[in-house]
Amino acid sequence: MSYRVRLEMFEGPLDLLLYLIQVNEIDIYDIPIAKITQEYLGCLAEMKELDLEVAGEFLVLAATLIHIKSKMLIPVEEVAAEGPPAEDPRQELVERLLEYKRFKEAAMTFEELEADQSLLYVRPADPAVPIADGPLEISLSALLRAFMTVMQRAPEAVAGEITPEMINVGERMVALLDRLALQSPVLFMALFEGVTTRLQLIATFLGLLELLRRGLVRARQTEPGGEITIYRTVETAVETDGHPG
Amino acid sequence: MDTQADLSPLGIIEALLFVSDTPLSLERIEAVLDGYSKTEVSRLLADLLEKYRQPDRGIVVSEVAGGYRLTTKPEAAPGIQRLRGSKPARLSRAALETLALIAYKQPITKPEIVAVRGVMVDGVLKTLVERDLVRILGRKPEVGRPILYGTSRAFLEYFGFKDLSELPTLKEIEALAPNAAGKEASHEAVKHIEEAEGVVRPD
Amino acid sequence: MDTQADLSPLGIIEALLFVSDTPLSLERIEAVLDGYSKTEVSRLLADLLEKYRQPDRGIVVSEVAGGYRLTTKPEAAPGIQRLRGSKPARLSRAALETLALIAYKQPITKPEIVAVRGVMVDGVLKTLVERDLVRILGRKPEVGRPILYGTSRAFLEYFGFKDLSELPTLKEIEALAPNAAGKEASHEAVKHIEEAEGVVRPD
Repeated sequence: MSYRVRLEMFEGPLDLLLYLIQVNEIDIYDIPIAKITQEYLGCLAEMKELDLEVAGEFLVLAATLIHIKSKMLIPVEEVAAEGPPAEDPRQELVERLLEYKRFKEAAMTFEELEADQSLLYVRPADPAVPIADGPLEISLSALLRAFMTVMQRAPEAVAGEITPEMINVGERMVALLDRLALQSPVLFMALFEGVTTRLQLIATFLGLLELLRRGLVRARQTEPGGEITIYRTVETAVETDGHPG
Repeated sequence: MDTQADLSPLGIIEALLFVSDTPLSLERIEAVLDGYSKTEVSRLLADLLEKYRQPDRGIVVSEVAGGYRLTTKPEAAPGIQRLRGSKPARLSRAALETLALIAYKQPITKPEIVAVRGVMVDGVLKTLVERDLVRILGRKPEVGRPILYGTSRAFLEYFGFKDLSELPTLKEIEALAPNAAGKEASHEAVKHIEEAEGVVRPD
Repeated sequence: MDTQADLSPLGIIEALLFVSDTPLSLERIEAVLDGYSKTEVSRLLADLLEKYRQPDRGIVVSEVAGGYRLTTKPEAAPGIQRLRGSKPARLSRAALETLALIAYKQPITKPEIVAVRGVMVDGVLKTLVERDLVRILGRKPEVGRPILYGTSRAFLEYFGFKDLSELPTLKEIEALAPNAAGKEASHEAVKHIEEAEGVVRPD
C-alpha cells in the first residue's frame, strides 16, 4: 500500500471501507470483494495497538467481508432467462455503505452550517432575569441529571435503604396503593387481574412484598391454603392536612 | 398601555428581541404587544428586518427555530473573538454524524443509530444530550422498549434552521432505493411530531 | 464575508457592545479594533450614540462609569416585564432534585427525602404539590404517620409517559447523565437545557 492509514482517522469500519473504495476508484455497485478485503485486513494488520472495543467494531466488518468473499467463490448456477436473478452477496453491504455515506455527507453539510452559525453571536444570558410565574418548563434530561446528582450526594447507607432497585416496582407500589385506596381489603389474586406480562407480574409481586415490608399494607390468611386478603394500612390524607404551609 | 405608548411598537419588539435569550415566536411577541394582530406584528417584524439590513450595522434580525432573534453579523466574528480571546467549541465528526442520523431519522433508538454508523455511540449520545442538541422523545413500543431520540429546539438554533423542514435534502440512494418514497413520508411524520411537541411552531 | 474589512468599524463596535456582558471601555474597543486611534474610536462611539438616538429604537447606547454598553430604553420595561411573565417558569435546583427523587423512589415520605437530600424540603414539597407534579398518596402507618408522596398524572403527561415504568431506568440514566466529576458543570448544563427546551405545559 502506498498510503498509510490510521484508524483514528475514521469514524468506524464503514468509514474506512468507504475510504478504501474511494482511493482505489472503485465502483461502489461493483466492489471487487477479494481486493478490498485484502486492503481492509491490511489496514487492520497495521494497527499494532488497538483499543479493544474499537478493534471489535472493525473486526466485525472484516468477518462480513470474508463471508461475502467466500460466497462469491461459489459458482452461480446458470439461471433461466425468465427466472429471477440470483441475489448478489454484496448487496446488503452495498446498501449499508450507501446508507452510511448519506449520513456522512449530511454530517459534512452540518459541519458547514455549524461553521457559519458559529460566527453569529447572541447576547450573553442575563443572570439577573428572575424566575417567572409562567407555565412550567422542565426537561426530562434535567430531571435525570438532578436525580443522579442527588443520589451521588446522598449518604450511601441512606440511599441504599430506600432503593427498590427496579423502577417498575416503584410504579407497581404506587398503583397498588391507589387500588387499595379504592377498595380495602381486597383479594390477593384480584391485585393481579389485568396484569398480562410476566415482567409486570413479577414487578407487581415485588411491589406487594416491598409494601408489606414497609408496613404500608398487611396480608391476612384466615386458614392455611385459604384466600389471602390484602389490607391497606396507609391512612388517607387530605392535601391540606398536616401539609406544610 | 400608556407607558409604552411613548415607544413605537417597532422599538418594543427590538427591545424584546434584545433581552430574550431564545428566539421569540410571532405568537409570543403578539401576546406581549397586546392590541396588534398577528399580521401587524408580522409586518412590524419585516420592517425591523429591513431596518437592520444596513451595511454598517453590526447586528441583524434573523429567523430561526420558529422565532426571531438578534445576532451579530458574521463579519464581526473576528473582532468578537479578539474581545473574548476564544472561539466557540465545535462538535466532533462522530457527534455530527450521529446528530445527522438522529435529525433525519427521528424518532430513532440507539440500536438503530449503531446499525447505521457501525460503531458504539454511547459517549457521543451522552454529549449530545448534555449539550441539549438531542432530547428523549419517549420509548419505542417494542421488546426492551428502547429510548427514542430526536432533535431539540436548541438543535435548530445551533444550525440556524427555522424548522425541521429546512434540513438539507438527503442525497437519494440511486438504483438501490426502492423505498425512497417511504423515506420522504417518515420525514413528514417527524415534522408532525415536532409540531405536536411544540418544538416547531407552525406559522 | 470572512474578513472584517467588509464591516464598518461602526458595525464592529455595535457588535462588540452587543455581545459584551459588561460595559466596554474606550481602551478595550481600541485594542480590538486595531488601527484606530483613541480619538477616532471616540468619534465612532459618538456616531453610534447618535444613530441610536432615534425615537423608534428600543435600545440605546449609554455611557456608564466603566465605559459603553447597550441597554433597552426605560419605556420598553413594561413590555419586557410582560415577556418575562409569559416566560416558561423553571423549577429551582432543589425542586428539581426533590421531584427526581420522588419520581424514582416513590412512594416516599418527607423524612426519607430529607435523609437523602440532607436539607429541609418543606417549601419545595409545597411547590411541587401546588404545581400538581407531586401528589399525596396517603400516610405511612408508623410513628408520626408521615405523608407518602408520589408523582401525579400531570407529571406523566408532562413528560409524555403512559405510566411510570416508561421513565428511563437508572442504568439508562447513568449512560446519559454526567458523572460525579461533572456535578457542577451539570448544573450549568441543566440551566441551558431548561432554557432551550421549548416544552410548555398546558395549564
